[in-house]
Amino acid sequence: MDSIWFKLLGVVVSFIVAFTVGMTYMGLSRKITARVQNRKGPPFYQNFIDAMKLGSKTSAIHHGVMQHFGPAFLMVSSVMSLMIIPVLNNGMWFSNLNFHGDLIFLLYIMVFGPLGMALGAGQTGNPNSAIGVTRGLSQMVGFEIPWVMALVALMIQYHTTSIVDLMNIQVESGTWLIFSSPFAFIAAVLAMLGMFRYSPFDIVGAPTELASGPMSENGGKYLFTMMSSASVFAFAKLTLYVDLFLGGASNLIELLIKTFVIYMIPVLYGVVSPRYRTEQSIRYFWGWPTFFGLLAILYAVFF
Amino acid sequence: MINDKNSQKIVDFIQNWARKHSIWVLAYGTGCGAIEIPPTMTSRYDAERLGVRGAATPRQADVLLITGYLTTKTLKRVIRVYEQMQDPKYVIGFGSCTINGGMYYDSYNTIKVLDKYLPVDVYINGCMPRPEAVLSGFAKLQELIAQGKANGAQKYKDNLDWYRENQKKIIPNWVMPEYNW
Amino acid sequence: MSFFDLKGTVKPLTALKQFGKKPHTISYPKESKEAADRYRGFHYNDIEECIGCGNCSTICQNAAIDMIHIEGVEGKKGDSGLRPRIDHGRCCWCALCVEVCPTGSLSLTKDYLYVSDDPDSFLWTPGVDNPEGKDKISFYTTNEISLNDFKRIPMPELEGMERVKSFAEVVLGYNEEQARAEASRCISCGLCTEACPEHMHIPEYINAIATGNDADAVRIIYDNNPLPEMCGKVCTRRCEDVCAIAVRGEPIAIRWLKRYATETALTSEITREIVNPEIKEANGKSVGIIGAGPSGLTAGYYLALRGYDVTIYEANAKAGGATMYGIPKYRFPIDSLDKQIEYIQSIGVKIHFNTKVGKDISFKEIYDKFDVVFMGVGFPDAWSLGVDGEDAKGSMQAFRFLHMVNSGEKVDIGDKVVVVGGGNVAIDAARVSRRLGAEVTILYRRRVEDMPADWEEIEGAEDEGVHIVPQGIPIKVHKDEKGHVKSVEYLKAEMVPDERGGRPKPVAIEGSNTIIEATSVMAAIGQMGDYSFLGKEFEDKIKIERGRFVVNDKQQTTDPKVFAGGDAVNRTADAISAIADGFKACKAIDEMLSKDKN
Amino acid sequence: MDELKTKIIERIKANFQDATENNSFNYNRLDFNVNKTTVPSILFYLKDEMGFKHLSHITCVDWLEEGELELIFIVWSPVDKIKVFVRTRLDRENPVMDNIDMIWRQAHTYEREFREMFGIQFTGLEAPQDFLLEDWDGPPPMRRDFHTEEYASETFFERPGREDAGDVREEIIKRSGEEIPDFAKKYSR
Amino acid sequence: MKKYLILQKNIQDKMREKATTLYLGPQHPGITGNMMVRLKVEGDTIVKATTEVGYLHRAFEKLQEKRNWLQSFTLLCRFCVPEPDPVEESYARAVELLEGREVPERAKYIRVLMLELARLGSYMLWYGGQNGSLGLYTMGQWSVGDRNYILDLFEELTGGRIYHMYIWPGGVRRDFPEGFEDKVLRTMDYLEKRVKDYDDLMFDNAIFQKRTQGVGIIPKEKAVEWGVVGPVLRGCGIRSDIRIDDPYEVYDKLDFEVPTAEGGDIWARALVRRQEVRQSIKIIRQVIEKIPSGDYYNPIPNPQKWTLPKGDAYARTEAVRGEVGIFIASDGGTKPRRVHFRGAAYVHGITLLENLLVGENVADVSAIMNSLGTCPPEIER
Repeated sequence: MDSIWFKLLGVVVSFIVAFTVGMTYMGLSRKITARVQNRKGPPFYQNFIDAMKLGSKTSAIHHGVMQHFGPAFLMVSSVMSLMIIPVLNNGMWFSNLNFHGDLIFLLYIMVFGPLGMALGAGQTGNPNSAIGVTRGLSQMVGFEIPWVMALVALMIQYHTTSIVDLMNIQVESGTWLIFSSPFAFIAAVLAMLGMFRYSPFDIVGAPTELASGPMSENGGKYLFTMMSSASVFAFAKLTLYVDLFLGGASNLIELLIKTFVIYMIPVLYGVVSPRYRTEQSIRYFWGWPTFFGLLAILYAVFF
Repeated sequence: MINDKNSQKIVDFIQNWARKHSIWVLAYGTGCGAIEIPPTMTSRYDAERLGVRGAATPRQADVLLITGYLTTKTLKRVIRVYEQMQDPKYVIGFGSCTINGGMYYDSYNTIKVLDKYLPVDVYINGCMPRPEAVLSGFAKLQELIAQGKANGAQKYKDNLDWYRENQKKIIPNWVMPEYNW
Repeated sequence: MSFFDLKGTVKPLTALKQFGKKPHTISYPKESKEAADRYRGFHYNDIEECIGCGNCSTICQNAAIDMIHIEGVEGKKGDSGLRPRIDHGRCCWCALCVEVCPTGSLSLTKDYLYVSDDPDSFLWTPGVDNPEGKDKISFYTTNEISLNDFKRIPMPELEGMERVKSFAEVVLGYNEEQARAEASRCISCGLCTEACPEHMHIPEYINAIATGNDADAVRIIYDNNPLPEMCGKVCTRRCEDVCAIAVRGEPIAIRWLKRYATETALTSEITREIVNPEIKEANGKSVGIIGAGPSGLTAGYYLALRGYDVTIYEANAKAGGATMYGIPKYRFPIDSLDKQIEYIQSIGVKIHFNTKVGKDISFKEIYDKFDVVFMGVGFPDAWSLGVDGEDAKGSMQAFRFLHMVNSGEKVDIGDKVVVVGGGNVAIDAARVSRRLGAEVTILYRRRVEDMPADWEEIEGAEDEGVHIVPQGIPIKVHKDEKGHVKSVEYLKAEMVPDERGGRPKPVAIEGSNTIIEATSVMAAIGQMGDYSFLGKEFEDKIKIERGRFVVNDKQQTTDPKVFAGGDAVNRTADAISAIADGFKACKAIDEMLSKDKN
Repeated sequence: MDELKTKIIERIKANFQDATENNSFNYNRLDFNVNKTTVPSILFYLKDEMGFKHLSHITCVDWLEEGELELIFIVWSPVDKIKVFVRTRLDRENPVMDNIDMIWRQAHTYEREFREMFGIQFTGLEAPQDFLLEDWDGPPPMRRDFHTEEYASETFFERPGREDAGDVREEIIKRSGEEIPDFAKKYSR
Repeated sequence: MKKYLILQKNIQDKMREKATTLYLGPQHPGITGNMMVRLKVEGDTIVKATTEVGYLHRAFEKLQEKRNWLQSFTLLCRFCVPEPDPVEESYARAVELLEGREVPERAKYIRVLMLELARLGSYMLWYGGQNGSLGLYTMGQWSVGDRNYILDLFEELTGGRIYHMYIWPGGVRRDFPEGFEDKVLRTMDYLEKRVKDYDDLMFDNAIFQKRTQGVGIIPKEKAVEWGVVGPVLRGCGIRSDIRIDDPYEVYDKLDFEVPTAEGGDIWARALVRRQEVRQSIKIIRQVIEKIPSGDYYNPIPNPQKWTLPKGDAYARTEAVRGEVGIFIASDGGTKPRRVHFRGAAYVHGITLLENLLVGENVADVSAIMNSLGTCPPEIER
């Protein structure tokens, strides 16, 4: 069972699962948003059709080699994140390529994608993309602080940098981390709002200001890659949250339920919120989320 | 193995099906018809049901809506925008103005016959077309896509010289504006 | 960040309650909302009702409406035979075309959906291409909300009882303001010009009046009518019958407007000044005209303008023919006619009065003297009633009666007059008799609505106290001892529909004999010609059929040198037809003679 | 209102000799005709001394037959609730006018438009030549001697298919053989 | 010292030249229509804004010279599409002023009803636009969807959803259809309920407040001079409304308030509009209550021969965007000598916008444009 091939197979399967689930979730979020907006909304599988259509575009204009890297880096970053996040907690299936210290590696790799985007967007020469990327990076600085704090708090509290270890602790103790380290959870969830880039933190690609920002010069296959990587990444992030705070999941159904519940937080909050300006969102993240992050660390250190 | 012809057919069918059900509309209100786009897109008529949604930039869009008259100044931008869009792409002409000039048939600043300058796939009758008409325009486009008949982009490529000639006739300064990235 | 804004964070979340509510979406195309009852969708045109006036096409500011020939619609008088076709590449659905449609045939429907990939398929002929639209009409006009003004500006007239006191003109004429207002009702479609025998330029002169250019109006009128003032007063105005506005309302008062325009030229000198006709140099040819009636005067005037030497022979002391002697002066004052005759004479037309052809001068003489002869001899005789006792004293021809009154002779008619007939002559005779102080009864075979006289005249007569007895067939005139008319006996009639589809026939009811007292009886049932002046030689040459000259479409009789016109030729027997004949003959004569020259 | 109008007329006439008033409107409106050189000073005066703070409109009318362009400045006093029309006439051949965008900044936009549409030169107006039009090389289009329909039919394509259109009047004439003299034709519809 | 200042200015100018140029429009989702704003940006701050218009120039005023007085009327509603009725109203009133034509009392009430319904409809669009520019799309979905109910009323009354072509010289085109009053009242009931939901989502929203307060401030003392009108001016704390300053139709017989708010920022303007929606509903209720019976139209003569006396007239109407006026000049003929349209956006969308944007954040451009009610077709005509 520990064979590397088996694990790689797990990675491939979890990639497929992540893609499917991520896409469906996004479709569902569109549907739910629509219902809140008093309308029927598209079918839940609409995102698949969109992706297929984008994939079937016959021409793709690009502005240079670097533009290819943007979506590629995004994809790489999403897949790599997914590779090291264990999907299920039974230790057998889909535990993927985790290792000791993967939490720290994850912190790095999750930033990697947007950086790649920055390169790609820079190449397009579209000022909207450039500004969008700048905003994205500054905003990232905002939400990374509470996010890192929350993770650091966990690391301190449980003396481990491995996700699997954290999962095992939850399984063994029977208490989810959401209860044993609530401040870290709050900080992480608030940071997650920024990570998902739904309203109010969607200034990066705000259509009314930047004409979809970094994406503005990417159509067809580029957009297809971005879309799929976004859905994979969304699933990876959701799984990570479930793994860290909700004790992981022992089977797929449980995983789906838990991730969906988590996913609904940014979606529903996004439906009713206008977006923050960049500096406002940074101020937001450095306010209460950071405060909770600090509390979490203090809690971890002193209790 | 399935032979190439059949497989091509199947691929075409699937692609056309996807294209048909996912129509991204470029958010470019070129004329007064843009006023009926918000009602079409919002809760009452909700075009998203049919897979129609807005796209912020030409790169991402499939459909260019020419919502009514085009002034020569806008035409220049519209051509630019159209050429930035990626294949397969479609053009829907809204209302009278795109067909034969509409109300502004004797204006010195608006074009009358859109299909001399851009290939148009579907025309919608009205001034302005109501949301129902807009939706049925989309439905017609979907039908044409499914049949593989919505090939305006191909026509444009094949007859580029002819289109260019017509375009240049009314756009004296063919240098695009400075935001020519 | 300041203090945590709890309300500002939680309040918006209440919006999520909408999640459970029913969506507002109409799942078009599965379900769809019907358009409003007043929706302005596609056009629908009732092809049968439409008269092709083209007003829609004119009002359309987008030039979206073309008038085209369509299959199955033939033009006729009062219908151009064209029907509107809408270019949906132009239309803006403003519905102004509907608002101005005089017949109300054009309307908009609830249909609005049409999507196509073929840009050339947006030309529609409403009513032909969308017959189903008939049931979906939504935006239409009624008489009240139409932009057309269906109400004629009322013509100021003398009071009914005031009128009978004298022969003063009943109709007072429009003043400037009224004329402008009435003229601006006209939609300038021009359908009327076809109905006018003379094809006067009606829309043009009405438009000139509407825009305040009365002089131009006079010039346009004189372009093909030298007796417009007469027409302005007494024309039978078939133009008004086909007026587009008349389909749903009162026609434009074309006659009164002509009258207004010509009256602005007060004297013949002023008329000459305004019209400023271009008189061609004398070309040495001469034309002789018999009868200074409307057709003769017309032919004379225009031939004179074309440089011919024109001489008219008139039996009476005054020119004008039937318009002078047949029309009572309260309708057509003598000054007004004099003015026009003067004007015509000033152009160079010579008129020999009191010269009866066949008596004072022989036809042969005229025939030989002139290059061409035109005969506008009219109908000097009248049909008699053909009943017993018609030879009684006091029984006369209405036509003669009018002639006598108009020439200033005194006629004794007593105090009770019975006029038999329903035409204009009958009404005229009745109204003149009223003015002479008699009580008048009109006896007519058919119903009042069948009367050939103008409705205005009939109404006028009724206003003046003329008693009309419809459906009465006179059978006998009773005489008193002195051989004078005592009373008239007549049978009541009932209307029996004609089996062959003609108008209903009156059939006398046996035993319904009624007697009215009378001091005189006037017959006004028709006139006839007297062609004895031609003499033997020409009676063979110039063919006469059913009491009228036989002419071709150029008014040429069977003798190529002789032309004829007026009542003696056409069956319509009105002044404007006579003028038309004269004008036509003038053109033909000009053509013929100028050909000779070359 | 009449009192107020009289007062305004008195004050304006005292300060600007060439101003002639037209007080025939029963509405809250008052007209002054002035020379074009007086316009900036009278507008300054109205705005700063008399409370006509709001520039409601500037318009230009082309009186082609008289060879003049008329500029009308409509100012509104929010206090007195009255509007004053300041009218001036420019020579159509060489229309030059003083720039007034230092009095009201928004006049700048109007001036740009009039420069483009009527060819009026405003001395001291700093703005790019193009405003509404782009690469326009014809005469100023809002002048009455520019015929837009002719220009449009020459420049832009027309969709074919409408050549069979008939005219009702012509159809009738064809059938009846009527001959309309030339001088009457201008009255045909 | 002076030398230093010049040097500093030179450096600033150099930097400005180097600043990133950002083009908002003409194809841009954030722009309110088809126009362009060229922004010079330093970081996220705008140092210079230049508008470029003309993308929608259809030469209406030229076309109107070629059309007669009635035909011109159909073009009017295309001047500003979101709210066409004030333009029609201005034109109708200008023509009536010039001609001295009386309008029946009932027509005046119907006109007020139309104008207020149009105001509501336009505010519904503004709700959507303002929040859309800030990323709160739910609001737009609600309000633009609810706007359809008002459009349904228009359809019922005028036969058109967007282009009503209803208010014309002499009165209005058609009378109320049967049962129309009830429908209006029902719609008003519904909207009253809905505006409370809007408040919860929008005005009580902390983020919305943060985004709008202190952004795009117009100084109160300069406002009138800068040509600010309508709700924007009232958002500066100045009580100015043509409906009360220069009353037309029957506004002087109706009871309504003119709301103002202090601050001159987007938030203040939003507050004004929030109140105006309620006032409009109130006016509509009053109209339905007070409307007299009688004629609705004083017919004009045959439109092809309809001439107006020589002279000129200028009529103004309070629209959502502010003062909307039509100037007409007649040479006594059947066609206008000149029709000139004055739109609020002509001032708001060019000089005021250019002025306001300097120093603002790039992210707020769209929000500011929406709050000013910039409407490009109105600018370009």
